[in-house]
Amino acid sequence: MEYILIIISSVFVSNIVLAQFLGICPFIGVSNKVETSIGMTGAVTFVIVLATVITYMVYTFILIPLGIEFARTITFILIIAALVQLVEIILKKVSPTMYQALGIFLPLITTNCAVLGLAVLAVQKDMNLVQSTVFAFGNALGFGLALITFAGIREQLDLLNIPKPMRGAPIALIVAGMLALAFMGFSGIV
Amino acid sequence: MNQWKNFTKGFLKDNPILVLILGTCPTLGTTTSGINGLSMGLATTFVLLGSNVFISLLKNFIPDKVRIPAFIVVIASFVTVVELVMKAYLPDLFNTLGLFIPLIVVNCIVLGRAEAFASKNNVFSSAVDGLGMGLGFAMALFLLGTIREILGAGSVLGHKFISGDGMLVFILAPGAFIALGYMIMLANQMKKKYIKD
Amino acid sequence: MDANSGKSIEHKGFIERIAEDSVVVRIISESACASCHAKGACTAADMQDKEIVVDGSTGNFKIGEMVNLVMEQSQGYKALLIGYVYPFLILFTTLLSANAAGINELGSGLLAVGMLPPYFIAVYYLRNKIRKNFNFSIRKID
Amino acid sequence: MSIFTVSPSPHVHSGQSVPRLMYGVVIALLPALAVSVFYFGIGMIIITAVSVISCVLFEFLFQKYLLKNPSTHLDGSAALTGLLLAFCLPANLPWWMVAIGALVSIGIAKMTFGGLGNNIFNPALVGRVFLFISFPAAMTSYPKPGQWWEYMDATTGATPLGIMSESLANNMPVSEIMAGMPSNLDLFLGKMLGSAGEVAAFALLLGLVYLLWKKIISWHIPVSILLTVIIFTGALSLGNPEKYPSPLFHLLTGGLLLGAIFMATDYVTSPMTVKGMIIYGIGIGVITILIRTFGAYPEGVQFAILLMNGFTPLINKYVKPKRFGEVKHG
Amino acid sequence: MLKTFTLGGVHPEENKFSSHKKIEVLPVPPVVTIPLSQHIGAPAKVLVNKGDRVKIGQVIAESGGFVSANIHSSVSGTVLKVEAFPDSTGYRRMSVQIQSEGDEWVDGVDLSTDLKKDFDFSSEEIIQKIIASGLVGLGGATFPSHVKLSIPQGKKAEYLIVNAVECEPYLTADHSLMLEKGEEIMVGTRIMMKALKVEKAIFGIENNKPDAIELMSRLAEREKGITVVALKVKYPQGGEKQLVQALINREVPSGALPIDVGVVAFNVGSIYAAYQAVQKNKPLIERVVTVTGKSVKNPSNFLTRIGTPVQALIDAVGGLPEDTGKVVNGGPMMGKAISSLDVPVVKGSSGILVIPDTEANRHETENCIRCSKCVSACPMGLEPYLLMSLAEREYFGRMETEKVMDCMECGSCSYTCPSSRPLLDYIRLGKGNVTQIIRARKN
Amino acid sequence: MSNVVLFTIITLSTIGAASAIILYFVAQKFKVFEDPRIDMVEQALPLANCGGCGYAGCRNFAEAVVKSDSFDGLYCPVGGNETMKTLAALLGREAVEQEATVAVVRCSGSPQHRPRTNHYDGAKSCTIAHSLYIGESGCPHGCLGYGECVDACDFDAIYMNPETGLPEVIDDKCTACGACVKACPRNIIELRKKNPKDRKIFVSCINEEKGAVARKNCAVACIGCGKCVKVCPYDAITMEKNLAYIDPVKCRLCRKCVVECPTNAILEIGFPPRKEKPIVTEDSEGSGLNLS
Amino acid sequence: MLNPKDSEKLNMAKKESTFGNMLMALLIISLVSSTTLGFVYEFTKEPIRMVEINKTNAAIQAVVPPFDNQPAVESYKVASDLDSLRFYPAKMKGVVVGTAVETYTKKGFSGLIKLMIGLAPDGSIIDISVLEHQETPGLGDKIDKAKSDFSLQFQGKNPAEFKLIVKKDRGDVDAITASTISSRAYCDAVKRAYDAYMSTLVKNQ
Ligand SMILES: Cc1cc2nc3c(=O)[nH]c(=O)nc-3n(C[C@H](O)[C@H](O)[C@H](O)COP(=O)(O)O)c2cc1C
Ligand SMILES: Cc1cc2nc3c(=O)[nH]c(=O)nc-3n(C[C@H](O)[C@H](O)[C@H](O)COP(=O)(O)O)c2cc1C
Ligand SMILES: Cc1cc2nc3c(=O)[nH]c(=O)nc-3n(C[C@H](O)[C@H](O)[C@H](O)COP(=O)(O)O)c2cc1C
Ligand SMILES: Cc1cc2nc3c(=O)[nH]c(=O)nc-3n(C[C@H](O)[C@H](O)[C@H](O)CO)c2cc1C
Ligand code: SF4
Ligand code: SF4
Ligand code: SF4
Ligand code: SF4
Ligand code: FES
Repeated sequence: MEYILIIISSVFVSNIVLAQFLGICPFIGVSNKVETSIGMTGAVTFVIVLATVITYMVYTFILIPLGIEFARTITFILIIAALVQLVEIILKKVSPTMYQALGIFLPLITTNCAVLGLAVLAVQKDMNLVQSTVFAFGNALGFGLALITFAGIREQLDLLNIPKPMRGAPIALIVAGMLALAFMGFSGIV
Repeated sequence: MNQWKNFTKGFLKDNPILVLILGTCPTLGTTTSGINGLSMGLATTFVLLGSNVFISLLKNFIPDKVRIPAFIVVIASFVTVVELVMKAYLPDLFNTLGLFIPLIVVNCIVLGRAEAFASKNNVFSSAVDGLGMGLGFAMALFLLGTIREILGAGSVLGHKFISGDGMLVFILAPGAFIALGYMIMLANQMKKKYIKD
Repeated sequence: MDANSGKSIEHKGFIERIAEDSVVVRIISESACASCHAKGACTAADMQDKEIVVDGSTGNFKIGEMVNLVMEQSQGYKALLIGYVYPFLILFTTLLSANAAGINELGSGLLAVGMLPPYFIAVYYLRNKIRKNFNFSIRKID
Repeated sequence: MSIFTVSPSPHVHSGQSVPRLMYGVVIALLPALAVSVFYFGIGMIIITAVSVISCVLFEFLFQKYLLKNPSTHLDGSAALTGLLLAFCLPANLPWWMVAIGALVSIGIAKMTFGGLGNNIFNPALVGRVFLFISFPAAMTSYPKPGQWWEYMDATTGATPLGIMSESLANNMPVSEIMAGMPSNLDLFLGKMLGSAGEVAAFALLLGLVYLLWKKIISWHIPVSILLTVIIFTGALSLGNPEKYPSPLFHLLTGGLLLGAIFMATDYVTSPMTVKGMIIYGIGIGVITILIRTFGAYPEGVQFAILLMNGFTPLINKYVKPKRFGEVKHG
Repeated sequence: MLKTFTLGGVHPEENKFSSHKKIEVLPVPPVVTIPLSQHIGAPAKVLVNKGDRVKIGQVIAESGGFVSANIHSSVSGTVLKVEAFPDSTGYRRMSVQIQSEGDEWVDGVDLSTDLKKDFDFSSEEIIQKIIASGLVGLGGATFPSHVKLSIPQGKKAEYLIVNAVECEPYLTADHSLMLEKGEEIMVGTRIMMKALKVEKAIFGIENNKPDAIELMSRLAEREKGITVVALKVKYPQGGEKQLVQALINREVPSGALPIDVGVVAFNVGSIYAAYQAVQKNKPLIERVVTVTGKSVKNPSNFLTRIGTPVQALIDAVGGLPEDTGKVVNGGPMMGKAISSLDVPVVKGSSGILVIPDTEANRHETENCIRCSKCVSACPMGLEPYLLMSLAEREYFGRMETEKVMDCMECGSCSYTCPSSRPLLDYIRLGKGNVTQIIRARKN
Repeated sequence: MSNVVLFTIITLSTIGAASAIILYFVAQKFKVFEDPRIDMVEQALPLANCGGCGYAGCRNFAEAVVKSDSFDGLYCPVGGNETMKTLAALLGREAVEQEATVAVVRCSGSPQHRPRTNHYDGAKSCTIAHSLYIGESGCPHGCLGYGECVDACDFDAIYMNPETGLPEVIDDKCTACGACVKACPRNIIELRKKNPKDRKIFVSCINEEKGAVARKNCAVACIGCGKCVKVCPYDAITMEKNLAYIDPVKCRLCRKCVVECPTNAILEIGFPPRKEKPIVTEDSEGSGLNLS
Repeated sequence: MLNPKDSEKLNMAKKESTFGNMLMALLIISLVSSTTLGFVYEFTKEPIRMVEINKTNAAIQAVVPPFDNQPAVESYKVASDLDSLRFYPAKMKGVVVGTAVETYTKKGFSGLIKLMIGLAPDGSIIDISVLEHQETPGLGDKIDKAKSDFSLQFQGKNPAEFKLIVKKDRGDVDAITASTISSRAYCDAVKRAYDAYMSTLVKNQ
């Protein structure tokens, strides 16, 4: 139950994009096609969860014992940068065709502040490993929900007559604002 | 390149937030008031300036293939310095900006300037570039923060000019998105009007 | 491929090399900033070249020509499953069950991460089978 | 001989038009308006007038000076937005807040997207939620009905839903709370606290009948919302009647009927296919009850509709009409 | 409950002003202009030259391909010109212009009006006779009838469906034909059943023609395997796929033909013409045309020679009304507006509709308000609003996945749209482009 | 030195080295190498993303330029020769000069010249009108006047003249991207060589119908009489399918043909006014139209 | 626009990407930066610790009478209904003059609210300050002393007679207008501290 609450809370109540302001660049810039957004969600989920597990362990079992928590930022970013690349390289190695299919399917690879932000948040919130992992997973889902919904809206906007000055980022932000308004309705559910 | 142009390009022409739309997360997350926005902007400026200078110094020493991890280390170090110093001497501010200080590391604009500019230009140009871009960033943050503060709290730089509250929504997430949306629209219009190149 | 049989995804790329019975197409995976003029301002990982080998393609293509790579959407999802979703599920369930089994944090964390190499090794040995699931074709851009 | 007009077929038209549809909805709203004026008197008149006039005015100004489109301010859609906005505000809201709401509705939610037909979110609701979040105090103190000549100085109180959620939070049993509530008849006739136009269930249902009769809307959205609410709350209340109020209470209170009949059905922001409309309706019903039952706000219709507005493009993308001659799988 | 199709449909005003008018024979005009392309498919190849003398029923152009049909002279006289003349679109197309002199028929045509019930032809002989007669579908699509009769290998027809729905408002040509030539139509039906080797034939008639339903049911009682079904009045009940679904509850799959569900459909007019062709050796040189309109003095049905200028028909109903705004060749939902009364009647012209200027112009187009009325109206289950915006943005590839090619151009969507959007105009544009895409892919 | 500093150094260096190794292999495998010249070329382009070069956008064009060995078939019409020279300098190649061109609308069938035969009330789109109807006059080739070319132009270089109902090109703004040429369903617009002072002489008609028909439909149609062909001293004019065509390269702007044309179908633009009136009203048949 | 000269810059000598080179470069950079960081950390460590101690001390000072001991050092944990609360005894000359209790509630409008409550030895409330909250600015944040007088009503009240429940729920606390939820949560936290405190008294007796 506790885990379900963590997930509901991170998907709806304090959505990573719409309430916590993380991962907005890909949200604004990439979510043009629903299919791609679904793909992004899958990839981001794996990367975020993996990164959270590893950074959590490094933090708890290396940095804390050594008393160098302050090196958190620099350690995490290095781990994450290397990890993201490592996943790519492994995927390429294990099945080149699959890797190629992914390349066509996902026009972008994941590096954004959401990954680091979540890793930092997870250790900041004093959660244990499982909680952190569930928290990361919930937030990845929340990211996906926002991204996919938004991609749907974008696809529709593309067929509408949005005034020229508003096209692109401005309308994306305004829509995000209205989604955020709607998401406020979930306050207090958990 | 003309250094003045180099310095001012970040103000409007290549403004990181309003034109390039990068680093949106800290922009939205820290602009609940003008002061907060400005502080975040200045912290970022410091990192930008420092990393730009450093990287341009080191550019010939770093082999191409590891330039990204090397840049990350440099940037992350500056960020940590900011983090520690703020914690020690500006604890309240550090609390409000919170998570977004470590996130300067991933602010695309910092790494981006390292990649696109500092790794190719001399130290002075890079410093000017970092300062200009950073100030452009800070300016936009300050502007957005002020707008949100005026509309949301009815105050300017903490001084209330109406009794009671403003439109709370502008302090909260939805208002942040909406305000930034219109700001970007206006900046684009202005850019079209005033800057031709 | 019958374009009516399902939705397909297209991705633009350049013909890189032409071998006897296959064509190598180079595509660029890019993020939002990569298509804007501030593209330089993105982390390097945000933009990558990828080479796609299209088997059995002949046709009169020339090197450097821009073409559309076509793939069925369902294949994209399949790749997603194998590449990201399954490993995630393995990681996640191992962690949860290890924790439920009372293994301490360090142990369950290491175990969960440690489940991934075997998975990827398995995928590696199945790669020829997996390969059959994916096929791409090239379409000229008119 | 004069020259003929030529055009591709068809050469006849149903005669249906946007203004006819919009004013049709306005007509359907008149009974509810009358009841609201009866209960809230001058307050209702002021907010309605301010809202309608400013919506039409803003539409005109935006189109004339910013969009430079052909003007559509008289086609009824802006007036309707204004009317609906007024309907979901407390009748004692200061007039300038109403005007801000109208500005948000028309300026941000509608014109920013290019005007009629292009918006993703329901303009009146965006306006309302914007005000609700911006001015929570003013937006949660409702005048008691029957004060004809009091406007901003009217005595205020909490809505039945507000009382319910407050008291439930205090672990009071439903039966005890219901004792202090208006009778079901009063709820049906609208003698309760609430947003100006949402109170009179019977008048809103009258509007529904009119809309269905004139074929302005189809039954799918309102019916699926209301059925979902009935089933969901029915199940909860059967499970624990002392913790969850009855479906009838949920139906007659708050903005559910107003939302289900007039706001969820807004063409622009609702799905295009019958299946889609049903999914949308179910979604609104479920989210409404989730928020009412578990959330911090006593009422959830406004958020539910806005959220489902956001999902509408996805619904439209994946829920296609049954195509003629579609090969049946399976 | 009356049978009907399930998806969509609209209810335009019926305005069948000429429904109880007898079919009058329109006098042969002094000059006819016979286009060489009166059917879908390749234009026919002209066989006569300027100055040649021709008889009525003489082949003046022969079928130019598989999906094409012969064209016969509808008058006897001299060929004035073989030249391009404007058709309903205004574009000039190759036509043969003949000056009418006398009344000379080709040999072998039985000119009597007696009912000739019995026939003893094999399926192949019937098809040959139909090919010779140049019969194309008179229901509007002008698809060469013999192609439909030649069932492809591996397929089998079970039903002949006679399309007597006449769902287009205003038009009454089929209605009056049934009332007057019921017996002949029954014979024609049997001929077509024989040609198709089917045992069952169903007449579908909309319920606004009770007298025709009554008459045809009575006649059908005498025949084996022929039934008459009354249908609900709803446009486009007469659309082939809709009719098949309404009558036998089978859906012709997307992209398939009725024969794929064991059905071949013919318009009653085509059935009558088949009777003429087989029993009387009379080629398709005339057809019934309804001339009607709100301000037309005397709306009527005329038996008209192919090639007659529209002007002659207008004169026959008392001249062009003062307030004419638009003249349509065909019905109001699917007909083509013409810009000149010199345009000739062709095999596919089922009516001439005169629309007063108050109704001639479309309303101002407004933004799509996404009311989904077009989606509910579309009998093919398409999303016209979406197709139009895709066409506007030239997303033709997506139009294909959204099944634009299923659109049968019935016009229900444009009819119903409260914003008066030119949905069908754009859908046609999309169909044209998608056709090209598909063709390019095949090559 | 305190422990903390020591730990910091050890930990960070280990992690730094580890990521260095990973990233090194990644670099090996992926060869993340974007030819930097692509960026430079892109920066040198006008970045109008108009597609006039035949590529999907400026960046794609830049890639193509860098990839291929020569400039064959690669030309940015917007930037023109100047840009191509810059690119040549950047890449150390020879630039191929291309003749500057400009869009020219080849129809003068304003309502005064073309009797109106109907009123079109369908979708206001040239493509749709063209595919379903001949247009509002008897001419099947002439401009339909719904401005699809205007909408296609990214540079606001073409506008509908409300008086004539025909599109007009503003030469200074036109970049010869060809978008309007592609947009026009009737192929009325042509990219023709740009002459000094924007002078041009061309047959402003693409009607291929026989003279009599053409004339009936439009008073300023080319009727294929052939007079201009005869009078041209440079053999610049050819006659095909009843239509004269002036080769922009051969034409030396002598203006002889202009006077000769009985229907004024040949236009001269950008010349100083002549002494004698250029318009020779030979509109004999009395089509009832007044030539202005 | 770039000029051709820029192309030369790109070809400028760069370190080659051999494995050794790369490792070296990175190692050196890591080394330099970690050393720097280490020293910066050393340098700021003390101020940061002071900031944190000061924060706690300030919070304690704000809610209890003057003291001369080190409450932060002498603090102890006391079990409460959910978890345990930290108690900071304030002593003057060895006599307990008050106890600062760090308490919390999760019933806030936006979740967690952390308070520091000063309790007199008899259990009456000396003063309360807010340590941490995320309530809505302009509404729930009025629980903060700096924002409104809400918290003043608790001063000097003894929960034994002052019902720590908002008036709406038939208690004695005036809720913040339109922020009953925050007000209730606040009461909840105060009550938790009080109950825990009282339980220690009972135990000690
Ligand atoms: C290529 C082609 C082949 C056809 N073959 C047959 C056929 O074999 N049998 C048949 O009954 N109809 C055939 N048709 C005719 C169609 O089923 C249909 O009757 C015709 O398109 C007109 O129908 P409509 O007026 O409903 O559009 C064919 C049509 C086309 C385009
Ligand atoms: C929308 C629509 C409506 C139609 N309505 C009729 C009709 O009322 N009567 C009719 O005979 N054919 C109608 N047709 C034509 C039929 O679909 C089909 O082409 C015809 O029945 C085939 O017979 P034919 O080849 O003898 O014309 C309609 C077609 C369409 C697309
Ligand atoms: C955007 C928004 C934020 C709110 N924040 C708070 C809050 O922080 N604390 C609170 O108690 N109520 C808050 N509320 C108000 C509650 O929803 C609700 O109106 C109130 O708790 C109950 O009303 P009452 O206090 O007048 O009884 C907020 C409302 C809105 C719309
Ligand atoms: C049945 C129906 C319901 C409507 N409901 C709303 C509504 O809830 N809010 C609103 O702003 N406009 C409503 N409108 C008006 C109109 O659709 C609205 O202004 C558009 O959303 C603006 O683009 C409604 C119109 C109709 C026909
Ligand atoms: S014209 Fe086409 S899209 Fe429109 S209703 Fe008819 S079948 Fe559907
Ligand atoms: S009927 Fe018209 S307004 Fe309604 S959805 Fe269709 S196109 Fe849009
Ligand atoms: S007028 Fe035509 S060729 Fe010239 S810029 Fe515009 S679209 Fe391009
Ligand atoms: S030139 Fe062509 S595209 Fe332009 S208005 Fe005329 S017909 Fe349309
Ligand atoms: S700043 Fe770019 S994703 Fe957050």
